[in-house]
Amino acid sequence: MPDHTADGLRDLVAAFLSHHDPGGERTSFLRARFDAGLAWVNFPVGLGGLDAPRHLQSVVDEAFARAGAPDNRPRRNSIGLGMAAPTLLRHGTPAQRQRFLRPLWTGEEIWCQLFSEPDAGSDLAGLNTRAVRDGDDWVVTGQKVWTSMAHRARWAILLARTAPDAPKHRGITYFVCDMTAPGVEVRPLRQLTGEAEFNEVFLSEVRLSDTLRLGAVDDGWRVARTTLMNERVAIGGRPLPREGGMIGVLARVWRERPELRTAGLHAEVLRAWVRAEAARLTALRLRQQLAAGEPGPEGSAVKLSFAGLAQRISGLEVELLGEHGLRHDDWTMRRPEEPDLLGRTATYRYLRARGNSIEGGTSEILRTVIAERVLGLPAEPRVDR
Amino acid sequence: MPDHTADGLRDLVAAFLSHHDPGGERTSFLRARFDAGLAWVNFPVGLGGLDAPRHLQSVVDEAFARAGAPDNRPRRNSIGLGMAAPTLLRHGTPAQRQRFLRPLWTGEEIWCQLFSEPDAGSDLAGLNTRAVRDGDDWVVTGQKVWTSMAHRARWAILLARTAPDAPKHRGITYFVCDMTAPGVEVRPLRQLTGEAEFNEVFLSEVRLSDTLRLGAVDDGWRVARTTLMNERVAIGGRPLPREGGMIGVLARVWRERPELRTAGLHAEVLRAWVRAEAARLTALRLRQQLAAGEPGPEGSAVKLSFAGLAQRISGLEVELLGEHGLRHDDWTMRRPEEPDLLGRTATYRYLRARGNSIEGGTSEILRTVIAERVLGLPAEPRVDR
Amino acid sequence: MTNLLYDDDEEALRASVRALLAAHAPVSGTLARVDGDEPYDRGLWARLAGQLGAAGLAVPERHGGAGAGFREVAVVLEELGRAVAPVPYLGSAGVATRALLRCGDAELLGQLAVGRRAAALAVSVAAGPDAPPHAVVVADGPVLSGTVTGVADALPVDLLLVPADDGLYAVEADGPGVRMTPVVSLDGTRTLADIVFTGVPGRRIAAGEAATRAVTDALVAGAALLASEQVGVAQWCLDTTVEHVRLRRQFGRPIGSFQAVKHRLADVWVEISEARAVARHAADRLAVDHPDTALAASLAQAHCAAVAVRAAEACVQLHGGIGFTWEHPAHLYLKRAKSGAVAFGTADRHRAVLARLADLPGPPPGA
Amino acid sequence: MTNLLYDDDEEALRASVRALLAAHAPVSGTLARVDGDEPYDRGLWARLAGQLGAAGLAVPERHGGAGAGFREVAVVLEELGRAVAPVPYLGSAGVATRALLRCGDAELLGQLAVGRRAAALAVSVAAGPDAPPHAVVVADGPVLSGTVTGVADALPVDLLLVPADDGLYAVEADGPGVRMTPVVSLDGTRTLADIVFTGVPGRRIAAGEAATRAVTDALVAGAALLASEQVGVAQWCLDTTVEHVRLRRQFGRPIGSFQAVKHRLADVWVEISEARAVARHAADRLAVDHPDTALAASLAQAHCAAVAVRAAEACVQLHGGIGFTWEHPAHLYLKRAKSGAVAFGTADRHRAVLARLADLPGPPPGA
Repeated sequence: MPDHTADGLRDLVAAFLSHHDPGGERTSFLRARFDAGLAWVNFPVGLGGLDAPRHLQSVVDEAFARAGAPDNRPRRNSIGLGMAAPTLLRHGTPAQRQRFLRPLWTGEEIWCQLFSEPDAGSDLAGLNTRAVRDGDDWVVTGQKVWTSMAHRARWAILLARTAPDAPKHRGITYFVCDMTAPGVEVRPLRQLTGEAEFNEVFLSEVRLSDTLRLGAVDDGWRVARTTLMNERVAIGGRPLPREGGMIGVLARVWRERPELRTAGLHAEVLRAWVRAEAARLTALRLRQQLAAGEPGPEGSAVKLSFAGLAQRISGLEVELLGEHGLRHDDWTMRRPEEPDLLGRTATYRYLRARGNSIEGGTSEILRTVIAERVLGLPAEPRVDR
Repeated sequence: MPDHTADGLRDLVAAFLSHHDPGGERTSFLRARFDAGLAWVNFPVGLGGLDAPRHLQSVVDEAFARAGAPDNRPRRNSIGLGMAAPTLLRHGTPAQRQRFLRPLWTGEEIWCQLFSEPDAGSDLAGLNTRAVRDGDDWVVTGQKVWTSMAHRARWAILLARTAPDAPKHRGITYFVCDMTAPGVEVRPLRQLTGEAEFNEVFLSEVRLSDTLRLGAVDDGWRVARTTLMNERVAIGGRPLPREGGMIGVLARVWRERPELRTAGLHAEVLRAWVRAEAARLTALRLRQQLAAGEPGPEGSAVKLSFAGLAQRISGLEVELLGEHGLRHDDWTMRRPEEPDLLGRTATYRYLRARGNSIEGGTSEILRTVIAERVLGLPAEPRVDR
Repeated sequence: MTNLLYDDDEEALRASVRALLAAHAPVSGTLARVDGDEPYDRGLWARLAGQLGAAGLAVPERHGGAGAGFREVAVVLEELGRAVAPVPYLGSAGVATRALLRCGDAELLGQLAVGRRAAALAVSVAAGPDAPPHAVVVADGPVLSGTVTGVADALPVDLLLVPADDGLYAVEADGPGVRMTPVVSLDGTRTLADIVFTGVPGRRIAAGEAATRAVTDALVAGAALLASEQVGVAQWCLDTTVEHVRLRRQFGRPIGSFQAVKHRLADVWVEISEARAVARHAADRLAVDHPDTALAASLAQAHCAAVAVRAAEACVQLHGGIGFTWEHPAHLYLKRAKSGAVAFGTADRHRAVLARLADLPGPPPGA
Repeated sequence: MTNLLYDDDEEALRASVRALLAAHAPVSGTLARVDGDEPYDRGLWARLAGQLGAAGLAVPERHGGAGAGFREVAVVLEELGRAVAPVPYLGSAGVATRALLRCGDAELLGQLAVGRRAAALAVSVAAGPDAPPHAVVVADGPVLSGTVTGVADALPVDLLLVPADDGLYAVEADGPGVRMTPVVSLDGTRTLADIVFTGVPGRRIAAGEAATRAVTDALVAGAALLASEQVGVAQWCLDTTVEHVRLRRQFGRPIGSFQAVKHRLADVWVEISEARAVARHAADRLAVDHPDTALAASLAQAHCAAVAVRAAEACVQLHGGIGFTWEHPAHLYLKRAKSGAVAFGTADRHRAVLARLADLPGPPPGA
């Protein structure tokens, strides 16, 4: 029976490290860490965890980091770690959890998300991709869009319509999609920054075994809610030091370039700084709530604020820099794994930040979610069910 | 056949003045001016006008003002002049126009508007006041609210429901209400400034002759549209010199009290000044369009902007003045005929300006009107018809 | 690390205060009170101090207080803000108490702690930590003369802490030579007074640098704690508006089902969530006397004051005509919120403080 | 009095320009162009100048122009903004023409008027009337050396007007000693270039005060006229978004039936209505060389630049994912709008000009 205290877990890590060289081969080290239950401490024993309280995860992560151990490059597989894993844990069969969780956590298998569709937009449940039963398989046809990492992914979480005549939320089934299956075609989707972080994914009669289904047939919307809830938690959960985000870039320019300063811009920089610090403290408070086991609905607030802030700060930076603020670095079509928000030019930040209020739920959708789920305001009259 | 040019009208005024002493008795002078067709030059001959183009009105008004002639105190009877008169002209019977227009224009009879109801709010057509036919009369019962000048008014324009089972816009009839009739009770409605510009009006079995009906039975909503259209034109139509409104008060404080100035407030004062000047030019452009006979939809834009500006400028003035900005002059319940926006304290301006985005169509309603009527965006799904 | 949550004791305290206010200080009563001769609720004050011991939360037990701290004072202020309660709690249990703690005056602290007396710092409502007041009151020996204008919550207290040119003095509010004139104030639940001192005997409780520091730190505390009151004000405005728009129907629907209303209220909720984090941070830093306290307090006023104003403005607007009437209490909150935007210094002045504390200087001179 | 309307001739001019652009410069072509080697549309420029005589609208007839004025130039710019057309019209027919009018250079005016040549004022895109550029280019006799960075629309023109320390010079853009380096610019339809002059022969067209005044007035004209382009940019964004939200369906309804969308677009429309009045005012004052021209120009940039940015941002946002793609032209307008917020000085700098011109001074020194 493991000792579920911070000290107990530190002891476990120490014991693990005495048997496994953190400087050794990366993948074997990560596999061993998973097998020792030190991957996700709150996951069950045998699935990378110890059934320990979730807030002790940071203790373990810090202990490994201090020892110089390799991490699992979490940002490279954020869909897998943040969304697929909790969904697999909650809705997967024992075989599915056994098959998928270990290589997911170690980063050997990257995951992507096939939810969004061009015609559905914000109305996720309005999806048109069809899955038709054929013996032990499902045959999937449709088009998905805004899929990050699809060109690197081994697996995807996929929503497809299986009962076209049912009300739209009731005819959807949730699958794990094999991205190497015949009929899966991935094309880069170039965005207004010139690069393509995302993809369009075309599914043409893709055969998926019924063993890749997650949850019951036609019950996929309920499964998807687990995924989406975890998306919002993930967004709100990143801790930042003061001036840790874009505001830090702006503050640095302000300090280093006194010749750019004007009284009018000073007022704007200070306002932005205040808003950034408020948003940071809100994210910190959310994290403290999660750690205390009282998750609040502030994740949506944090995402909304961060989107608005990034847009405002980057827009201000362009104007502060004047002529120099209009100089871009490169319009070449490239395929970055994630946006380089702090490293590139102000123009890049300004343009990329436009996406913050669209991706992962538009700001309009988030406001509606807050109004209805947090404040309990009535829904609008529905004409689509 | 009168000469419908600016010079022709100036000649008419000069001729009139040679027979009527502008320093003489006020009411007889105004009656004579009406009878000479120099009241509303665009109204028909015999009803205070000359059938002349509307934009020549200002020529006549200026000629009388230059001669030191009394005006008809237009702000005291703005409902009568701005809304009742054009509606009477368009929808009234010859007898009604003959009876009402002259004393309305001279200011001998003040008018008020009985449209708004407490339960209907922004949904004007949701009114509950009932009018039931009884021989040659109608018997009206209901409650109206936000009625300015009701305690001074001789007549009111009134909407009442005459076909309770019809769709809500189709069962309304438009009346002229005799404010001296038995059953009309007027009570002051105190507002958050402490004073009561407005009233509640209770109608208890008020008998109105059918000769006071304007337009056909159950066709009152169409008649009301004339009234409401003229309300919006009136709001957008006032010309202002630079710094003519609240911004002038703020600019004066800024110039006269250098010790209050800070760099941060400077930025805000300048922004407010820019917005005020933009709104002023927009109102001026609207006026030029009206004068050129191409009325645009900018009246709604001007009302929206002026409301937002008044709120922003007065709020800023309170903060600029600091401790002094929290000093109010008087909370006594009083009954002013119109708000004294430029004469009283910053606190008064701040509080009174909250009403600007509520009265005469809330800012939310105005945005919807713009979106649907100007931009042609589709209406929301209706559940009330 | 800063603790931005409420612990169990704080939640229990909140529940007690809320129950007391619900029973004894409903908003309807406060609304009637501002039209009367006595805007302050002395009975409520006695209950808060006596029944709950709230007046002494920040006073150590050895001085007769509860030995809790400013985090708890902040929780009480959230509830008082929510009720727009007309009691001098912020000035007495917050600002004056902080000054007396700095001066180490055990006797007065003890009196304040049990609510036997209430105190006000005799400075303008607009005085902030960036500009501690000039000594308009001049001490001649232990005798004070001079004028202070616009002092908040001075009318209902019996003790004045008066900054003079050679120190900070304690003065009996109803003593000889003190003339207090009520000001017709925007906020009827926290009125201002002009005070003229004419040869008033006082007791010096701090001198020189110590006095200056006591006044400045008291104003920092005021700025930090006011933020929690503002969270409470904003929360009432949001809750009341949500309730209204769920019930009020227009165009055949609750107006709360219209997106324009929903999204505006969602924005208010987001802002309150942020304001709460910022206000808790300020209270927490103040409670442990952290070096970041001044920064946290200025951040709090640079952020929370406007949040309360916007929430109150949304409350008036979304109530429509009803919200514009005297009979609806929304205006009490609007007036408290707007007054709060000036109290302890405007957001603009606090941003100037932050420019200094966060090393974000303005343009070089002459630029 | 200022005339804020469009007269019949102006409406006819607008119709001609719009028809030309619809036929020869569809947005799809411009979108393809920014990815290619030649961002500028030289064919369109030839048609604008040759077919419509638009290049010489502000040039008097005696110099070979149309003898119209800057009100008409502004109307053309509205349409060019609406098409985000990649031609150097603002710089040549607006800014450079204004400079040459001030210098009274009949020969160059005649060449510009018929579109035989196009010109650019060789100053940074960010140079505004508040801060006419330092003479980074140094004249030694009639020979210029030095560097100017970030010049807008310099690449497609053949004539440069170069402010030097002893006057304003006309220089052949492709002459010896002129090295022009394209800058990777935010706005692909109006790119920037860095220009190095090394012993370049030039012809002085104004000296001393007259040169300074010509440059300043040219920058005032740029600020005033850019506002009309911004109105056009904003109008396209509004029109395109309205069209999109009427057709695009989600949740079983056109998204344009949702209030959040409707109200945001209503606000954009209100802002454009205001921007149009402000831009017409600036063009009208410029056209008659009114003493208020500088104030009207700064007002225009203090107001209209942000209106175009907000309209373009709303366009991207309300198109959802589609608006974020390279293949949709919304980003061309976003980039033009945001670049416009820097061109001829930011709103912040124009507000500082207004502070001076409208007698709203800042805090006294040392405050």
